[in-house]
Amino acid sequence: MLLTIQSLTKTFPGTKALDGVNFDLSAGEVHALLGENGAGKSTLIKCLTGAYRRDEGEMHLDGRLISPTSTSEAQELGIGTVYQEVNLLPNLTVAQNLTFGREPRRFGLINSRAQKLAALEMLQGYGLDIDVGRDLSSYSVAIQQIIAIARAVAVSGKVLILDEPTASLDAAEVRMLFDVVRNLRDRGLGIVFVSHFLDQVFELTDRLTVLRNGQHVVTEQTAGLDRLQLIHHMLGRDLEAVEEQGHTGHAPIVERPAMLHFTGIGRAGVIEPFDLTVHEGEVIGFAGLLGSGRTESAELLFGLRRAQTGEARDQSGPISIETPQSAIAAGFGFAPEDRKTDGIVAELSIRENIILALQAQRGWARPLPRAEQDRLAADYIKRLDIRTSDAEKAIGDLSGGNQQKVVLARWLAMNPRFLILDEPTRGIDVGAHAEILKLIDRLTEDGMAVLIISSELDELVVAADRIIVVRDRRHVSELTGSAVTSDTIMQAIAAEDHAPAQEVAR
Amino acid sequence: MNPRTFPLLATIAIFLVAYAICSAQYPTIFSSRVAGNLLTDNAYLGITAVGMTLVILSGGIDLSVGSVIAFSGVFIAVMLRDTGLHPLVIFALLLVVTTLFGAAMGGLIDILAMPPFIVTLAGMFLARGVAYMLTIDSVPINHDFYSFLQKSYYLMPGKGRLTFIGVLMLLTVLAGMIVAHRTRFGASVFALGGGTATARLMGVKVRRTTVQIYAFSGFMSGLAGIVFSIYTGSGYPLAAVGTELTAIAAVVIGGTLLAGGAGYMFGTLIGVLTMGLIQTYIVFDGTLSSWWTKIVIGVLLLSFILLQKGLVHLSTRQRGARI
Amino acid sequence: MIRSLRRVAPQLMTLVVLAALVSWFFPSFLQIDMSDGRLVGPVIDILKRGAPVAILAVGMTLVVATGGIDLSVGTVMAITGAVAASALVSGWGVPVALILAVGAGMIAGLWNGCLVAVLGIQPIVATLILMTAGRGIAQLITEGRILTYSDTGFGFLGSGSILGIPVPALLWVLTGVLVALLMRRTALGLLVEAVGVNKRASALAGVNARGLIIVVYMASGLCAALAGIIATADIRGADANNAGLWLELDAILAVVIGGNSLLGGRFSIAASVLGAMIIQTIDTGILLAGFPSEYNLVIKAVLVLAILMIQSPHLASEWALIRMQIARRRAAREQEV
Amino acid sequence: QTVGFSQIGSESGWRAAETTLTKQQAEERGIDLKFSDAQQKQENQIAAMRNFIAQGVDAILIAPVVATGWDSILAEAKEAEIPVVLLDRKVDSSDDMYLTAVGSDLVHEGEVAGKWLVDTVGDKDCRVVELQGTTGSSPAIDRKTGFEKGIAGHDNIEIVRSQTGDFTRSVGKEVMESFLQAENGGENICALYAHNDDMAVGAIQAIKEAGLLPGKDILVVSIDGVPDIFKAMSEGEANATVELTPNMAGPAFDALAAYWKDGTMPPKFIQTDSALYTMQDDPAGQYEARKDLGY
Ligand SMILES: Nc1ncnc2c1ncn2[C@@H]1O[C@H](COP(=O)(O)OP(=O)(O)OP(=O)(O)O)[C@@H](O)[C@H]1O
Ligand SMILES: Nc1ncnc2c1ncn2[C@@H]1O[C@H](COP(=O)(O)OP(=O)(O)OP(=O)(O)O)[C@@H](O)[C@H]1O
Ligand SMILES: [Mg+2]
Ligand SMILES: [Mg+2]
Repeated sequence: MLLTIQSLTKTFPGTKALDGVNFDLSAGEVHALLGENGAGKSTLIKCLTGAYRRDEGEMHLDGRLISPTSTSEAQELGIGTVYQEVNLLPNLTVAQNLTFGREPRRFGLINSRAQKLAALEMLQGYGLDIDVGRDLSSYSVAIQQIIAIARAVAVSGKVLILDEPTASLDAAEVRMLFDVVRNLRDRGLGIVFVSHFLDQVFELTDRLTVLRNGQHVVTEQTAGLDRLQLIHHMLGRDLEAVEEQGHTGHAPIVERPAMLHFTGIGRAGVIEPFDLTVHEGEVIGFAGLLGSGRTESAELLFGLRRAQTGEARDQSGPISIETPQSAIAAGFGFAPEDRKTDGIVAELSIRENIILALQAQRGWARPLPRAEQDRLAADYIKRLDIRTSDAEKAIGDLSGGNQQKVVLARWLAMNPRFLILDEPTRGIDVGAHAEILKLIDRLTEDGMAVLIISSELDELVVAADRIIVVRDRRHVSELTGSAVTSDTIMQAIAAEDHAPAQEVAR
Repeated sequence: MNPRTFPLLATIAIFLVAYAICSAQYPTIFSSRVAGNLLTDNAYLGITAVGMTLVILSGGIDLSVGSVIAFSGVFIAVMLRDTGLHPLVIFALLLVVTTLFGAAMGGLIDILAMPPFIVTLAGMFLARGVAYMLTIDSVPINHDFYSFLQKSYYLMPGKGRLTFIGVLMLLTVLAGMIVAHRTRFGASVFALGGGTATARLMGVKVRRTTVQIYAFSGFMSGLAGIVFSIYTGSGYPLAAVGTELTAIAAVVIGGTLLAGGAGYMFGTLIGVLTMGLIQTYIVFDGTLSSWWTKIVIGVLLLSFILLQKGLVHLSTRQRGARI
Repeated sequence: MIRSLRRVAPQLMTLVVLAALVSWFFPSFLQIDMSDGRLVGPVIDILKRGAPVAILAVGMTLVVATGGIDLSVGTVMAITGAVAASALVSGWGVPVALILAVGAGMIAGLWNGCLVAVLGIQPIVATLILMTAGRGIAQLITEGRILTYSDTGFGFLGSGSILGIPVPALLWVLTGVLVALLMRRTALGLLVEAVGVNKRASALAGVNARGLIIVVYMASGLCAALAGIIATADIRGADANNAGLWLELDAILAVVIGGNSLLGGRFSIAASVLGAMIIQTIDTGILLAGFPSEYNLVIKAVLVLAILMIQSPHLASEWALIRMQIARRRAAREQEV
Repeated sequence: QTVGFSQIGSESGWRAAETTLTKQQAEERGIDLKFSDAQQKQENQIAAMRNFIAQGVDAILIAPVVATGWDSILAEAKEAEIPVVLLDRKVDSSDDMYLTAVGSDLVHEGEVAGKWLVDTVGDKDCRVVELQGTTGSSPAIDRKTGFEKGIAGHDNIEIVRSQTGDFTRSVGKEVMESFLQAENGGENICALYAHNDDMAVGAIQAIKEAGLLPGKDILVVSIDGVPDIFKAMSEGEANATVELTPNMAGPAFDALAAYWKDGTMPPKFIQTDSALYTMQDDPAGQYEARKDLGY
């Protein structure tokens, strides 16, 4: 065995995140680490790399007892890690991030030319054509994710750990990543792979380990399990087939009254002016490649960036979407893509995070009564199955997927008429995934319109009534009704500019 | 061009324009004499600011520098008076003391997770308090070596003096540039400025780096103290009150982000020279009362920062920054 | 109630220990007498002397909670004091003087708030500007001299007493209670904390972060105005150059001793105000103990450091870690043997 | 003629008056005064002098913030043949480096105050509390020394408490309060000596608030002679002050004028009076005479 972990235990105040977990990894395998949100996957990884101090447990690498107390020690031992939240430094350039701690030096000083060359070399094979001399923060989460992977791959001499690396990647990038991973496996590395996409698990991994509530459930050959068995291991119960599928109702939009009209919304250098009509109770999907301008479109709609052109109106006349506040007043909601910086208010409790938008709308002088707050919190903790010891826990201490659920809950509590969800299911486990899709379904029945941005084509197909394809900062085409399938979307995304994707008839 | 350099370029541009305007009004300002004065008079500030820049780049702050300068002067003067040691030996001793002092503050900041503002505030009280305990008098320094240092300068054309301490300041800035931008330690400093938690996950040895950063600042304050004692030829426990704020202002004017993680050491030099230019301009003008002096310094500082913000904003505008 | 008591327990403990320490040097420290219908004694002095810093700390707590800092409060004290004194000297009467002073404080806060929230200048620098220039403004008003007025009604705010208790003490308690109630009985406290922890996320959730930040700086200006009024009333004159000098540092210190994070977020006004009392106890204690003045700074620095270190939650965990490591190492060595 | 004037700052009313008078004197003599405020910092004063030299002024007035550390800048001025006159405080450089110094003898001031107390209390025991100036500043050091010299040999007078009041009214008041606390509510204090009038004015209020009568229960003697202390004296709340005249510039300009005219070298130290004023010296009139001088 390359790496063995024995009876690892880690307790946080109020939570036993890991309870005597065993784990092993052999050289030349890809080992999936699975479990619901909050099962303890990220905690296991952080204990392994010394980011957390473990309470108990022994770890051996190559038969030698190891006990890294800092991530740099782990790196020196040959363990490269991509943590769940992109953990790179936004204020450094891409090249600095990639070579950090191992910068090429001449006469003891960093040689920045060699540094850039080294960075470019590290990025080879990921199909990324970017200026490595620019700050990391000028790139999207997805690109940062790839950069983080490239960096981890480069430092990992023996073990590579990927904690939900694919959460914000699109299909093409995922394929690229898999090629890289297989290549490394063939070179004899041991790879730990965490994901909530079961398809990817089955495609890529050799063995898998399932955790539940901080306890080890099972370790098996991936090939020896089927999807339903696996889900059973993860949830401790069965998930009904329909539930996992979600709904697939692409009701024709003609039946629905239009609710909002956006005309000519745009901003130079961000997105070309586009029109959008939103009907009551419909689910619109934005599809496109990374960096195509989906997030930017949504940000303009929500007033997070100011639109230079265009206007928004509903039945009663023009509405202002100049700032998030005015958009919210107009009944909009927006769950952002980057939950760490735009979503959660880390130190505040789950309860406070859930009521934040509601309270902001009521104004400071009319506090939501405490009983009402507790009721809302309890309600959403139950409905979204948020795993927490209680509603007063700081949201920053929740697992990634559970944080995402709280952010969703914040907007659901507002009961908006138009809800924009940017990558809403990022990092959410199968059970909750189904739950959220079901929830969207229920909300739209009550008349709420939802705009989903997702890199998961399957998810879009399942959820959306209408798909708008965005490419190169332009809204290029629209698919509706039965035309909404993974393949048609793919085609529309890939179509060349001068050969515009055909408008699929309704 | 990397947008990161915009604040630096804006700073340099504004400084040059300001210098031109001042020279137009008082032609003597455009002389090697005033240029030499700018370097000499701000030498101690420049050296302090180099240390301060590194601290600020890491997302911290060091309020103790002014007091450490005062302590250094008193330490040197008292040691020279009471022991027969050569100034160079005393310098070495002093630098060891101030470096250790900085390191201790860095250690407290990291180990007890206390905010730098408060730890260095206590350090500020402590250093000045110790200076008082050494002597409450101002102590003159009379040593041949000191006179030698004070008299060593290169006479530039136009009678301007390029003094030893002025050159030392420039060299320190150069060293600072290398440390901040060309070493792994510097990279770790920037990393800390980008976020401690992230830096830790990237493999930065946070504790060691923090200690080193404040030790560096302590060393620079000690060096600035030496320069200050050469400049004034004495040690005085009340010296350099408020220097920390001037240094911070210079660093910020130089385009370094106070929140940490972004900035250039060279900008700090420009920031220091800008502060000096403001002073010089006010002296040349010579009509401002005590209170108007304060107001004008504030207003010039503000306009400088606003101009810089405006320029940077103009050059990055089209991306439509998010709210 | 119990929760808020637990929050301020470290500060209360510190006060008790300090009181014991000072009593050791100055045995009659806790003695309180009644003379001329007013309470007198070192403790009463502390309550009264601590008023400016305590009131500043109230405003500073809010600013710090949003992740900012206000270095200008000491200067604003000088400005408002100068405004009040010159109004009195001009014979405009106490009410006008008070209104003008409070107005000046709010304008100063508005200025800071706009620099920070609208122009996006970093708080330390933004308030540093007013800190420098403001003292000039104050001196401009007084023309550099100490403006002495003779209105006894105004002086009451500084040295009067109600029911035997000094007015400044009543004022800071009142300010603290009112602001704390305002924060906790409305949603302001939550919104301020949200903005302090994550401004972007809060703005995205519809919180008017910009407005809130401006309001918070105005509150700090208002508190500074109150403190300035007390200081001016206390010495029956406005000393533009020295009023509030370096008090911003004491106020920040009070906030931190109160266990509030300078990075913003959760805050407790009660704890900050207790922090101010801790500082004043140190200052008064040093005076009472009668050390030579050149020791004042060192004593204060050492006490403050000690207090902060003991209050640090990391002290315990670091200590535990070190002990664990030693134990592990010993165990490993025994295994080898 | 152009004269550069490097003032320490505006930390007290006295200093503001000095600035006002200097400007007034310059104007009367048709001198173009370049004023620079150093905000209490020696480094600013040195920089200002350098810039005065670069500008080529005809003379420099400087009120040095501290006694030490002026050698090299004075040498620079000498090299540029610009006469330098020191105002109100002395420096430790050799006296051929500057033209002359105008000022009062700080030690002497303290001595005058001490002597007054000796004469006033006679043989009675007297416990004195002292409010020092800013720790480390030369007036604080010298006025303390002077006072101790003044009371030397009179064992009935004893300084029992001595703390810094930072030269300000508010700290003066605060420290006096704690003195009163510490000395049995003030019963044990016979006299207060303050290094400047501002602190004395603050302390007087503290004494009154403690229910004692300043000037009677506790004698008050201080230094400077600012208007407010004369007012207090006229109300019987202060007993004596030693004047430090803010008009240092007058004698300085006179000396400069003579020097410019025919190179007359003035004496190296032009000492101003340290006159003692007591309640008998028409304090009300003194107040009126001074209140508009910009104190
Ligand atoms: N810093 C912390 N403080 C307190 N509790 C924590 C902390 N970090 C994690 N936890 C708790 O530990 C448990 C395990 O969290 P972990 O992040 O390991 O889950 P995960 O399996 O990675 O979930 P996800 O799939 O959502 O990422 C959760 O209940 C979480 O609330
Ligand atoms: N492949 C790329 N090459 C260069 N820059 C890119 C690329 N992809 C994204 N960017 C930059 O990243 C920024 C953020 O784009 P962003 O990812 O938010 O768009 P998006 O369409 O919402 O994509 P997604 O939501 O899939 O992340 C863009 O403004 C663009 O400048
Ligand atoms: Mg996780
Ligand atoms: Mg996006």
